[in-house]
Amino acid sequence: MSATELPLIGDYSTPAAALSGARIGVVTFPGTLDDRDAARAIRMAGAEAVSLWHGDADLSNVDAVVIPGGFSYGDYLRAGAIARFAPMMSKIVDAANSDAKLPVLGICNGFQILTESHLLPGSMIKNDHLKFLCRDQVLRVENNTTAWSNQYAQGEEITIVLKNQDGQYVADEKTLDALEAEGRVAFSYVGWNPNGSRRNIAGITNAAGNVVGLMPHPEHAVEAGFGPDHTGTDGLGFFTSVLTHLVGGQK
Amino acid sequence: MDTVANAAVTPDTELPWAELGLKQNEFDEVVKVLGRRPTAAELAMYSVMWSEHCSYKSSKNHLRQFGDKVSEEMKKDMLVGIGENAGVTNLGDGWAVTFKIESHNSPTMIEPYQGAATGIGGIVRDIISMGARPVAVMDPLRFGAIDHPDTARVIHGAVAGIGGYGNSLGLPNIGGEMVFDSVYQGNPLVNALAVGVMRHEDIRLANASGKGNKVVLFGARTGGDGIGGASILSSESFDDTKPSKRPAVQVGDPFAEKVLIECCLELFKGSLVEGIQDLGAAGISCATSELASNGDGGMEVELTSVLLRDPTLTPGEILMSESQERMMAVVSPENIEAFEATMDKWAVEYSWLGEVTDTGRLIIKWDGEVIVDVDPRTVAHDGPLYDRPYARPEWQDALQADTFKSSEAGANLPSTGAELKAALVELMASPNMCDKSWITNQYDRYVGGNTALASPDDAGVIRVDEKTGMGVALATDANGRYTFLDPYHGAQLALAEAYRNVATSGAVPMAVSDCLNFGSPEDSDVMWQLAEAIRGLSDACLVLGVPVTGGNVSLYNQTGSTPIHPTPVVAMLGKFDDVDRRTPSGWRADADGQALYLLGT
Amino acid sequence: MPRIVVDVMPKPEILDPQGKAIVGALPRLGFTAFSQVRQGKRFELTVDGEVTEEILAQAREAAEKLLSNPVIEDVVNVEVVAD
Amino acid sequence: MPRIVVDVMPKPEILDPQGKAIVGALPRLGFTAFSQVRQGKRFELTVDGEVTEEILAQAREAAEKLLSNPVIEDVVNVEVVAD
Ligand SMILES: Nc1ncnc2c1ncn2[C@@H]1O[C@H](COP(=O)(O)OP(=O)(O)O)[C@@H](O)[C@H]1O
Repeated sequence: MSATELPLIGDYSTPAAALSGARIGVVTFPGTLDDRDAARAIRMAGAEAVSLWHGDADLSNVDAVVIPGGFSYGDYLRAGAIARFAPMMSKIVDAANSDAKLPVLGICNGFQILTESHLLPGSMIKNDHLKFLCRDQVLRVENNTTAWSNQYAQGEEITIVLKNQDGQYVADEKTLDALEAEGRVAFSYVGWNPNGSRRNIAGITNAAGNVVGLMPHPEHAVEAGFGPDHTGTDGLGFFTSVLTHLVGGQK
Repeated sequence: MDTVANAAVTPDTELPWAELGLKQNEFDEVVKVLGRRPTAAELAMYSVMWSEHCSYKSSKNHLRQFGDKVSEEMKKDMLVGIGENAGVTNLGDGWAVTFKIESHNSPTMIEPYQGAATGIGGIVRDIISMGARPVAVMDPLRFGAIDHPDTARVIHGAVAGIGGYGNSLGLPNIGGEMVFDSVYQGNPLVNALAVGVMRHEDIRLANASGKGNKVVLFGARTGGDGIGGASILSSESFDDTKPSKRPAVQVGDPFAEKVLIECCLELFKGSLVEGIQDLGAAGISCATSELASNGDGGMEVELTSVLLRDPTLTPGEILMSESQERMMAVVSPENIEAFEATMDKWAVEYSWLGEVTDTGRLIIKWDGEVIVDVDPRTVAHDGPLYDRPYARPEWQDALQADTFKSSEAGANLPSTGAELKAALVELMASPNMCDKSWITNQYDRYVGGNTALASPDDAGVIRVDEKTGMGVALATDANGRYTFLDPYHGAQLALAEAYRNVATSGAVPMAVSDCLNFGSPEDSDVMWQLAEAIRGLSDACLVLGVPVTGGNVSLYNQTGSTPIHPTPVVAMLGKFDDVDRRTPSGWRADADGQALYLLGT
Repeated sequence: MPRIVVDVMPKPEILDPQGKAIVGALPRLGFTAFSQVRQGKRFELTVDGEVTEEILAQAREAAEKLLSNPVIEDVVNVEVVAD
Repeated sequence: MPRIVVDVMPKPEILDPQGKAIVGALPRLGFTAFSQVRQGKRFELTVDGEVTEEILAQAREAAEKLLSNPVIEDVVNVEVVAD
């Protein structure tokens, strides 16, 4: 045991064995910020959080992966542009596309990394108002059949946290039409579009439903007292969904 | 190269000490201390370290009261007091907390975005250098009139810079202030607070001890940033006619700082550093002289080993550079390998500069030749000290007599329902009472998952221990107008307000950090305001039983000869056994049917 | 030292929020001659030594792979400038 | 329609975190020819009609006043390009 109990980044030693036995990886890049939060959400859902370092090329036998928010490499070039080339990302891309269809959730910067990696279509540009915006955001669940949304009701409205500067989702019209036609818009903004995203898109899924990306942060809405309006826990469903999916109970 | 040997044989060389901000008596003192004229590099070091900003030469005599007026009760939880990078307070269960508030006023006026951003960066490095993990930031701000065109330039840049840097570090912003007043038109105040937590065994101090231990500089490369900034910033005035005196701005790289945070925590966890110091104003001059001065021996470094961003820098410039995102550490030989492995893991650049000696001297070489040979204490701690004259201003009585009650509006107070309503609406619409969410919405308050209260609540609350729910509350307050009217009581009111804000959130107030923003200490009116404010603050701390554990003094905040209102910003830290017990400032949607009480006088 | 300049612009069909903000601000400052503004990026890559065909090819590839995102941006220019 | 291109770069002595991040990433992708990278901005201002000397002067002034921050950036180029 080292001298201190202050956990380092990526140090989420689960106190007791996880209820589900599921192991969910959380990727840390230089500049990642929300990895501890993602790990906490995973633990609260009853799984074990496993730290995955961007520079490693070993998925450590995880059952699913969360790519959390932050500013990987400062996001100075384009959000997610440099992170995409990390050895860990190649592994994740391969596993997500393989027959095993590893469930992957990209949150905020994670979503941006997934689009830069071409696991999901489109891209993010600066918010239409050009400012960083942090707010409690209402979303509608547009597709409750993905690995990460099956615990929500179709059309359910949930409130989670939104916080970003480059959150405006863009894609060409053909892609947008296809996303809508195929039910691949997973989450949309309700009430007010906080960044000018095309067609109010907050999050999308790949055709197989195992890869989901969204700009808002479900991991910041899992614990009463520390989420939206001091009570919100609407984000927990993302993490219980993937557990349900893993034990074969997906809808 | 102006070596020490050269200086000894060329006593009559003209030196630009005045341009570097030194006074004749101060330069004479340097010559006396050294027994010869300083080299160019030594002159650079003394001039930045003896500046008001680094030496506290005008305020030190008064600041002593914070250390003198302390009861046993106030010392009980103080693990590290004033004098270190930041004070440390015991939270129990092996946890400790460190917090500090600092100003970045002038840099923000010059370049709002970068000035404010690097203000956050600097205060966060102070917290890291204590061995702590930073967990939150706050930003008390003051700008000129809301409808003045220059206010728009400064405010939007400053808010974006604070957000841009703090958000990128993953530190929730849990509170601050925003005040508009034309007295701050030419001199906005951007104060930044950071708070960090650590286990007791992780507390690190800035000292270089143990002969043979290695000195290493790591983080960003050294460039021409802010050269001369430290001394120029706190000397009399900016003089546009001498561009060489104008400080170069510093550009921040929050990504580099985020990496530095994680990298330092890994060093602390592995007990890989003996001492550590952040590099802020005065850069390597400050880090080497303070580490050596606080240690028990001396230090010898080779300056050509410093990794440069700009290869044309002179030794003096390297010593004065204020490049951001750098740290200096002392590492014992057996930890070198592990230290390097940590640097490589995080892709942080580093270079070994030299080692700790037992000579009691700070020796800096350039390509083997000695260019600095000084007693580090004379640079870092035994600088000039001034007992500046001060006196209650002649105009103070007239100012106090000029009350609202004696004015025409005061004689015709609103009395009808309609008049009262109009007055209320007018009051609510005044810029200083308006909703601040357009600012706070640009700050991430959720990151980390431990924010129990933030804007718009009176205090920010952060959970420290996820197992027990133990946590801290913080509030910052100041009132420049009250302090202008009566510096002694105005400073106390700021303290009382911060104390109340922390207490009403449900926390037990424990410790104070303060940022004293004042005009020129060479003006006896201003010096009186400063002396009175410190006296008031220290008296009130004794009464309330909360110690001042750190802070910052920012002087020369004035436009021409017109100073700002004296603005002592007080930050209060309180403790929760369980943040679940926090009380928000407003009632929640589910509070229907609860009673409202008005307490107090 | 020679440098290779790479210019990247947002695709014409992608709305450019920064350009839009600038085009809104220009007339307020009295600059009325411009009907549209787009903001892109300019990269300067320094080469130690001579810029060979192979190095230029590296720059072109880096421009396509890293410096731009083809979904939203076009590489509009890659050229050598001497100092 | 003719456009005026304005190129703005961070001042050489000022830290460029963007460029620093890129120069760190390039070798990992096999691009080893570049010793330094700086990232600046490229603006394209569209002019309806002919670019007169007066309009070009407007562009130069806008470049100094709005498009660049003279404290940390230099306008390195203002030129007309035809389509
Ligand atoms: N610059 C700022 N940065 C962060 N939070 C701020 C800032 N200005 C105001 N706030 C927050 O907004 C809320 C309202 O501020 P204020 O109106 O000053 O409160 P009060 O009047 O109750 O002291 C508080 O939670 C305060 O911490």
